[in-house]
Amino acid sequence: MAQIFHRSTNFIARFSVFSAFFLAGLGVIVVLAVARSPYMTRQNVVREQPVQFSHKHHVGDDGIDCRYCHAGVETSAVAGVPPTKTCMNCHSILFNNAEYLEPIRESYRTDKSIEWNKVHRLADFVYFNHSIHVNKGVGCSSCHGQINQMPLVFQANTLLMQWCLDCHRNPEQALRPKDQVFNMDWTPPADQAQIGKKLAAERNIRTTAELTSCSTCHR
Amino acid sequence: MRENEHHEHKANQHDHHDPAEDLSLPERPLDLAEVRANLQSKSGKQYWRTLEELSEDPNFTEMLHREFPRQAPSEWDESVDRRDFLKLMAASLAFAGLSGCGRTPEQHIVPYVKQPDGLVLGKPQYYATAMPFGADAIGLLVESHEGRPTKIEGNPDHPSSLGATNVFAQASILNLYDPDRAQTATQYGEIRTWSQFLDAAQSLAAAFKATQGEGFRILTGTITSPTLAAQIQSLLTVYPLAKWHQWEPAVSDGAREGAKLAFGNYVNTVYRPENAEVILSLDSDFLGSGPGHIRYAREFSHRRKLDQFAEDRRIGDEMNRLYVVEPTPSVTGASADHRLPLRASEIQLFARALASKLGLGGSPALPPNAEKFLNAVAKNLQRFPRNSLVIAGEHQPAEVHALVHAINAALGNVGTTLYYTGPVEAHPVNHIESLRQLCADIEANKVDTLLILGVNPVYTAPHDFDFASKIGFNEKTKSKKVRTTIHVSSHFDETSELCDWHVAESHYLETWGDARCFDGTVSVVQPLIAPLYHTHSHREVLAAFSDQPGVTDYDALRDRLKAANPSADFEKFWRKTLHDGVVAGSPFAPINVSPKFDPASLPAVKVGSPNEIEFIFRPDPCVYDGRFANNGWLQELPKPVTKLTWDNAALVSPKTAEQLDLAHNVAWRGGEHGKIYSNVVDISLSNSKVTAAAWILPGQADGVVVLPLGYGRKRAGYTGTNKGFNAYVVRTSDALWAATASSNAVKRTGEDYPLACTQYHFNMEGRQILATGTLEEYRKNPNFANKHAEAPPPELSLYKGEKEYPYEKMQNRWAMAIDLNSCNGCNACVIACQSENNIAVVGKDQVMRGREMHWIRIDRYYKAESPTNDPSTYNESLDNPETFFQPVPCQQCENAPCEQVCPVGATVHSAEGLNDMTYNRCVGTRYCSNNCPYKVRRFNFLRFQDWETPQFKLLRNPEVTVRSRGVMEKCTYCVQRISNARIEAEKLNQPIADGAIVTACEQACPTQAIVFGNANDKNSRVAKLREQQRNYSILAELNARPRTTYLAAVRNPNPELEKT
Amino acid sequence: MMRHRSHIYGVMGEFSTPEELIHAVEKVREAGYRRVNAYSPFPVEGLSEALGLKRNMVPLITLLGGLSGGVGGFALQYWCAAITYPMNIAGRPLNSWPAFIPVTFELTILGAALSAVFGMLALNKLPQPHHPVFNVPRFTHASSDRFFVCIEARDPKFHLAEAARLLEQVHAHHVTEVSDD
Amino acid sequence: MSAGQPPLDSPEIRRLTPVLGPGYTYGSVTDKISAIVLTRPTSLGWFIGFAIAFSLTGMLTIAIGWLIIKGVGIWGINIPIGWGFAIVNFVWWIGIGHAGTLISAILFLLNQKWRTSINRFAEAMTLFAVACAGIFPLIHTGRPWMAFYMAPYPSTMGLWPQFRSPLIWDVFAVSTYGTVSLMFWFVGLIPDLATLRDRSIQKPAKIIYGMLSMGWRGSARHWHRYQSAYLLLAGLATPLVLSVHTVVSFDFAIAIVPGWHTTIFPPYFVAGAIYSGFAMVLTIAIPLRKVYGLEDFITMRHLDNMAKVMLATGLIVAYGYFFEFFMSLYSGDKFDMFLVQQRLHGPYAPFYYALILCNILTPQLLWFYKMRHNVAVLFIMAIVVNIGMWLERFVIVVISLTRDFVPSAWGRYSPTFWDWATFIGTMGMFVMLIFLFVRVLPAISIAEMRELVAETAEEKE
Repeated sequence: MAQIFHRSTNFIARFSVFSAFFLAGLGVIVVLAVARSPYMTRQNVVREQPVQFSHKHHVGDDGIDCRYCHAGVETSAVAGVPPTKTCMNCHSILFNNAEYLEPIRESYRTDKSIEWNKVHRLADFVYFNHSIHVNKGVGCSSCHGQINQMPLVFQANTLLMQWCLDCHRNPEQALRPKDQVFNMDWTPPADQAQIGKKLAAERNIRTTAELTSCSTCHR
Repeated sequence: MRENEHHEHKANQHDHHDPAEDLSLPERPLDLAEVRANLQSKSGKQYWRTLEELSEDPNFTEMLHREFPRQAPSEWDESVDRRDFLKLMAASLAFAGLSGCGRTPEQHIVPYVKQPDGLVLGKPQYYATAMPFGADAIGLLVESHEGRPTKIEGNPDHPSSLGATNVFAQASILNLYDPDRAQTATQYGEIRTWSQFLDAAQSLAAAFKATQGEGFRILTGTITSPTLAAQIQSLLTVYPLAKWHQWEPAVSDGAREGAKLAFGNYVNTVYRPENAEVILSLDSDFLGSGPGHIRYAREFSHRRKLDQFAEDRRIGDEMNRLYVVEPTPSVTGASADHRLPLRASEIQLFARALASKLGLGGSPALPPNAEKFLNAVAKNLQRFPRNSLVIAGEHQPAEVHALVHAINAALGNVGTTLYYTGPVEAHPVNHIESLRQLCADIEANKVDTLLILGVNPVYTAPHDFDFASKIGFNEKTKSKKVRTTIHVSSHFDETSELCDWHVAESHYLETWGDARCFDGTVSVVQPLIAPLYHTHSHREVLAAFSDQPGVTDYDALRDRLKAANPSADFEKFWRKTLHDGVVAGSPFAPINVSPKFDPASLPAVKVGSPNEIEFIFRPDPCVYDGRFANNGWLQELPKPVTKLTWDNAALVSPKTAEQLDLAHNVAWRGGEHGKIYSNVVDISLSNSKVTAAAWILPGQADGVVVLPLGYGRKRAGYTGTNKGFNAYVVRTSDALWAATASSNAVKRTGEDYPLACTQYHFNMEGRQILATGTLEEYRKNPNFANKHAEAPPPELSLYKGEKEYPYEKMQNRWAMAIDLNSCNGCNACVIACQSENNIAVVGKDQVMRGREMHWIRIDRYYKAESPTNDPSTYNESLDNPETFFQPVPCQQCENAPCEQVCPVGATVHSAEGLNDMTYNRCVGTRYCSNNCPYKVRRFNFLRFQDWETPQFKLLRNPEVTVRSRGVMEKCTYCVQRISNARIEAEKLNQPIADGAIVTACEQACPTQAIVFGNANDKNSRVAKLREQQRNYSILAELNARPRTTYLAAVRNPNPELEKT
Repeated sequence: MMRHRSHIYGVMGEFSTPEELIHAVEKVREAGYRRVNAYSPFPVEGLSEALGLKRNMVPLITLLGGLSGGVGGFALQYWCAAITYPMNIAGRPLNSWPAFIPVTFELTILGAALSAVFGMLALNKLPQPHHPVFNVPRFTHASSDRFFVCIEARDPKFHLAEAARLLEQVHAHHVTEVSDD
Repeated sequence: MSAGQPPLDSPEIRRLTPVLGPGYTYGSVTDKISAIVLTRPTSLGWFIGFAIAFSLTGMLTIAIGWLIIKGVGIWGINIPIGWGFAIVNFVWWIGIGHAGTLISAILFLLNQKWRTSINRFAEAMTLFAVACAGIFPLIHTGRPWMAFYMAPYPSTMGLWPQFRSPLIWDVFAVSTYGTVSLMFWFVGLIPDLATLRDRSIQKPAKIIYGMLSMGWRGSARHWHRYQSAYLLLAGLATPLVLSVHTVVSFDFAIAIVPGWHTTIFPPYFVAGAIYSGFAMVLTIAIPLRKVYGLEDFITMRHLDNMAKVMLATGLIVAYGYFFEFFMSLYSGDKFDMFLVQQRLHGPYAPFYYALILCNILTPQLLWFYKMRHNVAVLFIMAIVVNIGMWLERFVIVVISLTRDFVPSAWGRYSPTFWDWATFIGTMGMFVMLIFLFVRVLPAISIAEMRELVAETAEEKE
């Protein structure tokens, strides 16, 4: 009989068998990678805002305390985006006719809220509480990064559950002295391991088992 | 899965000035601004239906026929129209592929412009207010999130609440957000602005000035609000010839007239059940309904707790004893130690016989079979002079009430177990006579302008009055008997249809006001939110006819309080009053009255002959007189005793059913849990007819047919219209509460009607589920509840009793104890849970498929030895079976069978021993539910939640995930409350105090039957209860080791009646 | 000669029964040829012995596959349940080994089966759609009703004419030269 | 055994009922079988049958689509009956699958010659049944698009499957079973694909079969490894097939539901599986041999043997029923006792009696030689057993759930239109695949038939 296949098909056939498996594996890896990529998590993606509010300027240069605007952060689940009133407290005097602040003034005049674009977003079924983290000595920058250097705020971490768990499994790494909580430039000292343990003990940080129970964050 | 809205969304409900703002939520189906524009432009006569329709919003037509109607989604349909089908099919293929991955869309933060003082974003606030209800007002604390009231709780400082609530109070929050509420004033169905109404009212007022208000009539329900009453009185003084009529369809005149008969004037009776050793209820449901019932239930339960809380023991630790004589089973009858079913008309005989036994004279004639009971009761009452109590039923005639006054006086109970005060009603009158007079005057063309406040007489008035014809437009004569009719109500209902004007009524959470409760205490009604729509209060409407229409409710209330309480610092007084919710020192002082009448003087009572059938009318335990008909929560709430939902039915006793040849058919589909087919009967009564489904109810008096009021609404709204049958149709003014007719008044039509019943099987098949015993048994062996079933020893485990989870060492070990001796099945916990946990309403069809979503259900068991367990096959044990209730939430088993079988670990144990349910991890295999011995898990078989209707977005509790289609859900001990309490405690580095966490069901429970707490804290209430020997767990032999345990029910029967 | 030989894969003889085939193979091997192969439409008993084939590697590969599958399977479960995210499931111990048996077993089977099949294919150098023997016109019968012996040119002792003669001696029908083009 | 019957196996039997018709050569078997695929014109009947099966498959896709749109609520399931048709059908199909593996693996190990002519389509049947079965566990979940949570993959949530759940065991068992069956089937096909390659005329066919056969050339060295691989596969498939239905039975045995929580389930599920599997093989074999005139290859001997296997497994199943019954009474567990009472007198009693009739009483006819050798009777019998085994799963899955621990929660179950549509749809899909299979692949293993020719030739001498 005549050959049905040319000699080259031997290689082609074997190669395609291997590449089939290879590509399948590659596909899986790609999916897993995309799920963790900034495309999905929006990590490090800068968001335009109706008013180009610069945390770098207000926090970094002017040194305004976080709590001046985010008043709820120590008492409530949500830190809270400030009402237009808060802006006007200063900007009725400062830059009170600057063009780029017009939306603020308009909002104040018309009593229509400004619609900010949300930067840090957790799924709706996650119940994160700012106050307990702050009260237990987890600093702002631990999650939000160095806000004081962000002209426009972006999400500094993935905010994936995996990322939350890293800290809930060993909180020591993130515990600071109470007076450092709002310090954006805080960096863990060399002996953070011991300090963290000590702080965790005196602040009755709960056990990993408790901190990683589903109902700690999901209701 | 998209679950609850973000707090940012909520953040845009700011200070509620413009109703449009309140609804300016994303993806709202209609634009109110547009609507309003439309409304103004509309002119010319056209029949007015709803705001949405006017908005000519294309979505609206779709919304009208959308498959998931709000409140009651009936997503089910086997017949699908083709276009829709193909569209969806196409969508689904894409869906099937894409879903799961993909980014969430952009979200926005919408902060306040000027944040209200004292408001902290994300922190709920609580305000004291009160819900006026008939001749009572229930004091409430209402939870508010960024200006949205979301949850109603009892006000501990309020005498009629003591921190508890009832189903109506709990569910009233849903009325506030009911999308079917009337949203603006209308005239002849056309939109009118408030100012247009004011003009009309003022021109009328001007006319009245001339005629002294002749022909001006006001029709209201029972009014206890001093401010509102003052407003009416001022009108009546301005217009001396105007008249005020009252009509409360579900409240009998018996009590009022009885008092008059006994004391010569209207007197209000307040009971103190906690001081009573023996209580006899003559057809009174004092634990389940009527003024003060929440408090009465609490006081009654104090005497049933046995050795629960030492400090709660009042007079000794003797358990009290309750006798109930009633025609149809009520929650009070179910809690009785001895219960005697008698026809309603025979109750009076019993009362007279009792009176004569106590030496008050009168005829000792007695219904057969009651002799023994009477003797025992009489003896028992006499054994406790001053510490016994006899209570006459709301729906009993004046004679019975008078007799009972006399009996209590004779027993010397006045002052200890009850006392008298002046009337709570602002203006007590005989309602039926008042309404009768109004109708007569209309017939006599004496009525020129009729102002109807709140009530719905076209639906509720006795049919012999034919109220519709009184106010309606007569096609033949082309005329109207009343020139101007004005109706004020929350919904555009049967009466509104026939009235010229309709003014949308504000919800009590939207208005300032006040109200007296059962003991006279004045509570302040404080608004939680500005009116969502263009609605107004009764007082504002009345004020429109006065010479200062502008006065706000707020000012009116403050002025009246100032006048009534001249105190140095009024602002201080005012703030305290708002904080407490009650006006200090306002309760009525007891008054001294003594009955001056001779029972013997009473005319002989005529009782229907035994072969006649007695029809009695009762307000429905869920929709009351019909005012809650459009409330999905209450419609889907299983009625305490029958466990029926979404329908009323003509209730008959098993024996009567046998005589009338009525039966149930446990349908192949649904069956015990869901759909029961029942015979349909035609009831011809007082030359009118109604067609009803019959329901066989064990424990009902033979020869009695109960016709529950409140159903068969023609115009209630999406949820309430055309549900059940309308009993008012056969109700006449001379037989408001009981009518007799020959047995052929009931005729089977031969048809069957499917009823949605959540529990049909009524016995326990000898399993250790609901442990009961008598006081004697309890004294002999306090541990009787556990004698049947113990948990097997851990060594039997394949895992050699490994103990990796030292719950005992944990700081918190959450547990719940439920005292079956206190629970009277009132259902308050069920609605509280539904409100707290965003539980969906699924609709009758789904209930019939056994898919209701209540996280806590109340099982009702009979002690009956029926071989078939089917009430529709007669067996004498069903004549008067002992009835028990058992609330069943998730048992939070330590060896939870559900957890082991979940393939994805969506339900696992928390370190503190909660059986966590993580909705967003659930893939919906339903294996956990199959493996749950207690069947407390609920599954979203379809998309039960209503995501579209904007009002419901305001309603939801932001602390709880809103579950979407395809996931399992269940009770979590209100884990959101646990978390919040824990967070607050941890901020202070303190342990969580006992009582700092109160679950929704525990909070609502009038009898404190449910206690939640930390079992590791030896001093916590729950720990003490778990130490009690009555404490047992359901089906302990399964070794699931539930955290929810029960205290066995102990009854205190009278030995005399026990023997034989 | 060398150049010429390079174009030849071998010489092939056809037989009609298994018996003839085995006989032929034995003879050819007696004649000292080592690079001999036989082709048959179904596995012929005794052929392997006649060709002097050694025990093959498939069973060993399968064993290894099975072991890795099993060990890996249990390791996975233990790691998930007890190490990476230990959770209290129904009060069962973290290492609920009895519950881990079924999956361990299934993965053992899976590992073994996969390695058996792919091991066999790999050792047989399949897929290999092109092969010199297909150049022989009558070789189509090799998959239905004829049996072939092929003396390969790679055999040091190989000489086209002699090989062909030898095959004719053992009563092969149609002795053909197998070209390697 | 009833009297007057020949002993189970003997030259006598072989003469009376050979496994292969007389007078076949290597060539003729090859011709006859490959002709079905290559030369024989596709009959109108095939097209009609395929069309029907295909449209039923269409109905299945619609039913599934609608399910994804609306949710599992379109089925009859509820609380307490959380599992309905979906799981019943899953167990039923998986059970049917078992005969294929059993015939090819166990009978191969036991060197039963009569397996040769039926193993190929029995294996195919296995694959298709598993395919049908595999649909259900996926679509019965509330959120099928989230079903990947059951796979052990590194998620961004740091969560993993919960390996104590029998459902996870299912995932692994069924996928393993599917994979191994597929390989087993394909490896067996390779030589036949080579045959088709060499015998087909049209170029496309040559190329396709050529690719599939991967250049198989019947080399002795290849056969050498091929045989040991095949033997090993058989050795592996045997415990696998037993384990799979054991695991399926764990879905119930591990749970605490009365009527599920029984130690006897694994053996009697396996027996039941084989029982229904052989019934299905018969249901396919009888029409197949008739239509394609394969009476000489699938002889009465085969039918007779399969009937005997059915009888045997049927008896094991009967024993299982009896013991389930006995143990619940003997154990004195009040819940189990109640359930037994309910099976006999409860609202679903008719199903239980029907099941007894189908699975225990009717098959007793198979004791009789005449019955076993009456093709029509066998065919009907097979259908009856298929129905009976479906009923068994219905009784176990559904009826147990209607009567569990707390009486207040008791309920009932009734399937909806969509339940039936899905169930019948899978049958359509199954038949469709069978049709395709017989059309494009040899329904009987040619290579092994040649071996059989060779062996029968030896026996002749």
